Amino acid sequence: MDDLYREVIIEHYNNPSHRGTLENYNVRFEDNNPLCGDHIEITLLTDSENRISDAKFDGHGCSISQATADILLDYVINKDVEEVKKMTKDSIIELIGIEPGPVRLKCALLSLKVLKAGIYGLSSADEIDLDE
Amino acid sequence: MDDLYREVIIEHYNNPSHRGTLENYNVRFEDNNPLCGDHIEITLLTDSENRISDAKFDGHGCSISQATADILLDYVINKDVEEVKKMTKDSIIELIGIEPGPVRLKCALLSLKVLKAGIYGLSSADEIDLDE
Amino acid sequence: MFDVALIREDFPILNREVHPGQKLIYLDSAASSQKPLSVIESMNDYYRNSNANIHRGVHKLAEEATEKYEAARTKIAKFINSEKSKQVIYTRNTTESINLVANTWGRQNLKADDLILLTQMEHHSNIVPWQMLSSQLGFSIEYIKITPEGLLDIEDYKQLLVREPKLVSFTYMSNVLGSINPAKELIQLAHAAGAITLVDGAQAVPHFPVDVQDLDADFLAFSAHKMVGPTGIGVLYGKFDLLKKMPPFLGGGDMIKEVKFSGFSANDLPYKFEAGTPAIAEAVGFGAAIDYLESVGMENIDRHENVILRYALGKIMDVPDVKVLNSNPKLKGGVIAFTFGKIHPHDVAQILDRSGIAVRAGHHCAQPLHELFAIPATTRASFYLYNTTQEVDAFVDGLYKVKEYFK
Amino acid sequence: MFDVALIREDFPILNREVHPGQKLIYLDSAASSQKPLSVIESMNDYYRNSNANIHRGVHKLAEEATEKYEAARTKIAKFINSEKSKQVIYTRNTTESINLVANTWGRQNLKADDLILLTQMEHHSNIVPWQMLSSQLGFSIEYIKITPEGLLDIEDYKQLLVREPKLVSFTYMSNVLGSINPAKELIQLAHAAGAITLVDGAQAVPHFPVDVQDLDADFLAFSAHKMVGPTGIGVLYGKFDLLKKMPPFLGGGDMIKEVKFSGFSANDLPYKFEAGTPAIAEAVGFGAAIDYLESVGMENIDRHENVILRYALGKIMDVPDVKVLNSNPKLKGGVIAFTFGKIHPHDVAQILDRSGIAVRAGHHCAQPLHELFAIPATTRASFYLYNTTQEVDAFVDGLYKVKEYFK
Ligand SMILES: Cc1ncc(COP(=O)(O)O)c(C=O)c1O
Ligand SMILES: Cc1ncc(COP(=O)(O)O)c(C=O)c1O
Repeated sequence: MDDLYREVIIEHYNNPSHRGTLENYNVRFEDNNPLCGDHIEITLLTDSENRISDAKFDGHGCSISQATADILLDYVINKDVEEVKKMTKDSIIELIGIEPGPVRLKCALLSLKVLKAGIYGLSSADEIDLDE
Repeated sequence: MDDLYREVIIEHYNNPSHRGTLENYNVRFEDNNPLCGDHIEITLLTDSENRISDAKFDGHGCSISQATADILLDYVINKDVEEVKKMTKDSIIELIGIEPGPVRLKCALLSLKVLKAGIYGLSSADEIDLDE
Repeated sequence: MFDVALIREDFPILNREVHPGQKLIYLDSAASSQKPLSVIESMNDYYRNSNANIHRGVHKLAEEATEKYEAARTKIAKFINSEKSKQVIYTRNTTESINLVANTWGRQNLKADDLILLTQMEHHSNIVPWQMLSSQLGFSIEYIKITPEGLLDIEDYKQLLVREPKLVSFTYMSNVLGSINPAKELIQLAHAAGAITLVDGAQAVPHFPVDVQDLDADFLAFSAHKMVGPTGIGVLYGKFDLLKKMPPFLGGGDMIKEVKFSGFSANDLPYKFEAGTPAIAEAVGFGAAIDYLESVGMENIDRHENVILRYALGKIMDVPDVKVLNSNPKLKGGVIAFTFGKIHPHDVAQILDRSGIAVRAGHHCAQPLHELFAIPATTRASFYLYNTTQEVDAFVDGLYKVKEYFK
Repeated sequence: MFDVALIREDFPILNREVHPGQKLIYLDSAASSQKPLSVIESMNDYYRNSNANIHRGVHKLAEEATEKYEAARTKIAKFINSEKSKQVIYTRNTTESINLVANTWGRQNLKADDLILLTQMEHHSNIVPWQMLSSQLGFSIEYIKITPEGLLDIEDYKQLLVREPKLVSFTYMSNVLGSINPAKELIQLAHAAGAITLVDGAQAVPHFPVDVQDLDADFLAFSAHKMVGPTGIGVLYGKFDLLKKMPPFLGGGDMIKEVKFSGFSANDLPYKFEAGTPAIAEAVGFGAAIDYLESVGMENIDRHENVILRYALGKIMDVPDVKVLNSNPKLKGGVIAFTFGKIHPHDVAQILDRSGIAVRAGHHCAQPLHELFAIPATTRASFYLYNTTQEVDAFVDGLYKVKEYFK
């Protein structure tokens, strides 16, 4: 991981734009990564055309898990829900602009797992496979 | 294993002095080495002073197992039974004059195991530990 | 292009003199193969430059080690054409792979009245785990017969399938007879009868192309050390849905998602089955072995071995008193097990060794098969990509020398 | 004479630059240690000169391989002062050693109403195997408490012993707290209460002298990779009479005396527990690791680590917001796990890595212990014979840099 670490990740970690919980939402999901204690909750409001009109995340954990959640919400707000369903591991790597390495990939993927599990209305985020 | 292989082992294997079964015996035991199919039976006659007055072996298997049996009986005939009880792995190596190597040691030790199991009146030769 | 002279240069041990003036002639690859320099060096390099524990470390070495460990898994998956690389579970060897299936799938699915099928030509590794489990759970084991020529008796198999066995576990290639079983057909028949299949690939995967999807195998087990890779590592391949439903095997670090004092939840595949610090350097070496085999080409290896086998069979059958178990080179890999009159195999092997020739003697962990043929032991010569017809000549000359000792 | 500069020369990886201009500072030996050249070369030499399968071969290579494999066992036995070398069973790692005991001794001796004791500071490897078995057999598990300082609560232990547990299984040294438990006393108390004992020696055997006869331990488990040896091999030591009575673990080649279609009989010790082709090269490497540790001297290693630990504790306790789990160097090995204010351990480790400093972040496979302290994860620096006070300085400097990122 190169110097982008500080710039992108630390910036979003220290000064997130979407931290909090929506008062009005129709999707809510939370999960944690037991390996390192990262925790993410996402609340989402979708409109009549199945677009994400607003979103917020809350939780705690390492900078990658929290910053990625912020970057992810930045990206999905105003996107079609169907588009979000198509996002994979590679979408996240592209979004954050760094290869988090094999070990921290789990941290980076937590927020997308939570988001997709919420959208699909699943009972467990384990059912989400982001490899494909 | 060096050239003694041919001289000592092959000689005893091809021309054993003690092959057969005693007609009169007071000790008899047999066992096999399932790993390679070696089989040894020993019959023994001891006298009133607890000396081995005669002994024979029968069986089949590799040259080391059969030749060692012949060499062993050569040695124990006219020996005190108590002396035989003290024999170990090292006694055999000394007797045959070669280090049979880790794999064929089992073949070399079979006849002593059978002999001692018979003398001790055991039900299984597995109880004989020749390391000590 | 397959050039055995060039291949031999890759294997440093082939230059070894095992006795003064006697260069190694290694005809014991079915027991364990030799290793090319690239495999040895890959582990060397790992220990000198990247060594660290995997998965849980975020430092550079831990990341490199994790990447190498997982890259090898991906290579192995591709090599056997596994659907996903997470279907490749690292074990110690074929034996552990089979025990894993017995203790997880078997314990979960086999009941007292059930039947499983093995064959009469199985290696102990594919007999004893089932005998152990059967003595606990009470299911029955039947052994599919072999013909006097040493081939699987398909008619007997079909008869046994009528009894609706739950599992058919068989070796793809016998390590004694050399017989190559028609795995695809056996699996089709098993599936049609409702049975799950386990393929013991210990002697197959190293020697010819094996494609799990084409075979439609439910499980496949093999060992790195028989396929130019290191000791200490093997593989269990399984169908995704089967592996997913199986309970874990060993418990400990890495195989868990979460542990509390009151209980644990198991990790995702493949980690669910990899408890504790795994054989990391060995995985790296296994990856290099796959690279090596692919660079040579499995079809080429198969073809070369068949040439050597036919040549050897031709010569050995002329030696008086030699009797080969399965002497038909058509459905057979590069293994020749034989008896030599009354001369005990240990003596054959030991005297051959004095000319530098390494063959194996004994029951080759297939005691029941030997019992079936009513012989306690055989001598076995086995071939691999680095063997030559000259080595076969030396071997057969050696047999004549053996004969002289025991007149 | 212990000279850390000379020792460092034996470990090639310590010269590695992990990032441009950043030499490796390896503070992650509790996860896996680095390897000296002699260990790496011993395996190299094995593969280049002696590689063959063991036990059943009568040719030169098979004999050499067998001798090396068994010579290493003898060395290991002497190292831990085992009565006989056949009481040293090769496994893959500490985890498999513990699973072996659970699945053999445990399955044979534990009943539904029984109780076993673990401690609150156990590694997952000494928790999950027992949880798995308990869910099958129904016995209960109690965890001996630890004090707020991170030491085992002997009073709680004595209370629990009144309930007559069948087994007490505990770590000699915690891989998180560093706490060294009074193993000899714990075993005496256990025996007086009629319990069998298993000592998880994963963090002990590599770091200070361990004598199984002096401890009177019934079982001891440890891994080569944490004691300058290779991955893929570990040991289970057991008392002879216990091992003899235990049923086999995995089934297959080498662990049998005889196999028939109708059943098998198990081999003698230690082979009864070593099914299939074992980790041969790894045993050779393990033997070289023992030679290396003995040439340095375990007392010297212990003393050096304690010097480094005290130095490090002195410095790190001055860093604002750092909180060390068990900061008392008296009953503690060379492990410092800590929290750093609100900064997540992953971030600490990742930023330290940029200066070449390798530490571990997470729950270190001791999740229940972390839960007890109400923290999801810690950063851990751990020391071994090759670490220096200069490395500690760089590490502490690194912590100040970390602080700057997260203001
Ligand atoms: C105390 C303790 N026990 C057990 C283990 C497990 O060791 P391994 O992963 O080598 O099986 C470790 C190492 O991670 C440990 O620190
Ligand atoms: C057919 C067959 N199955 C299983 C095995 C066992 O392999 P391993 O000893 O590597 O577990 C072997 C090799 O000895 C074999 O030839």
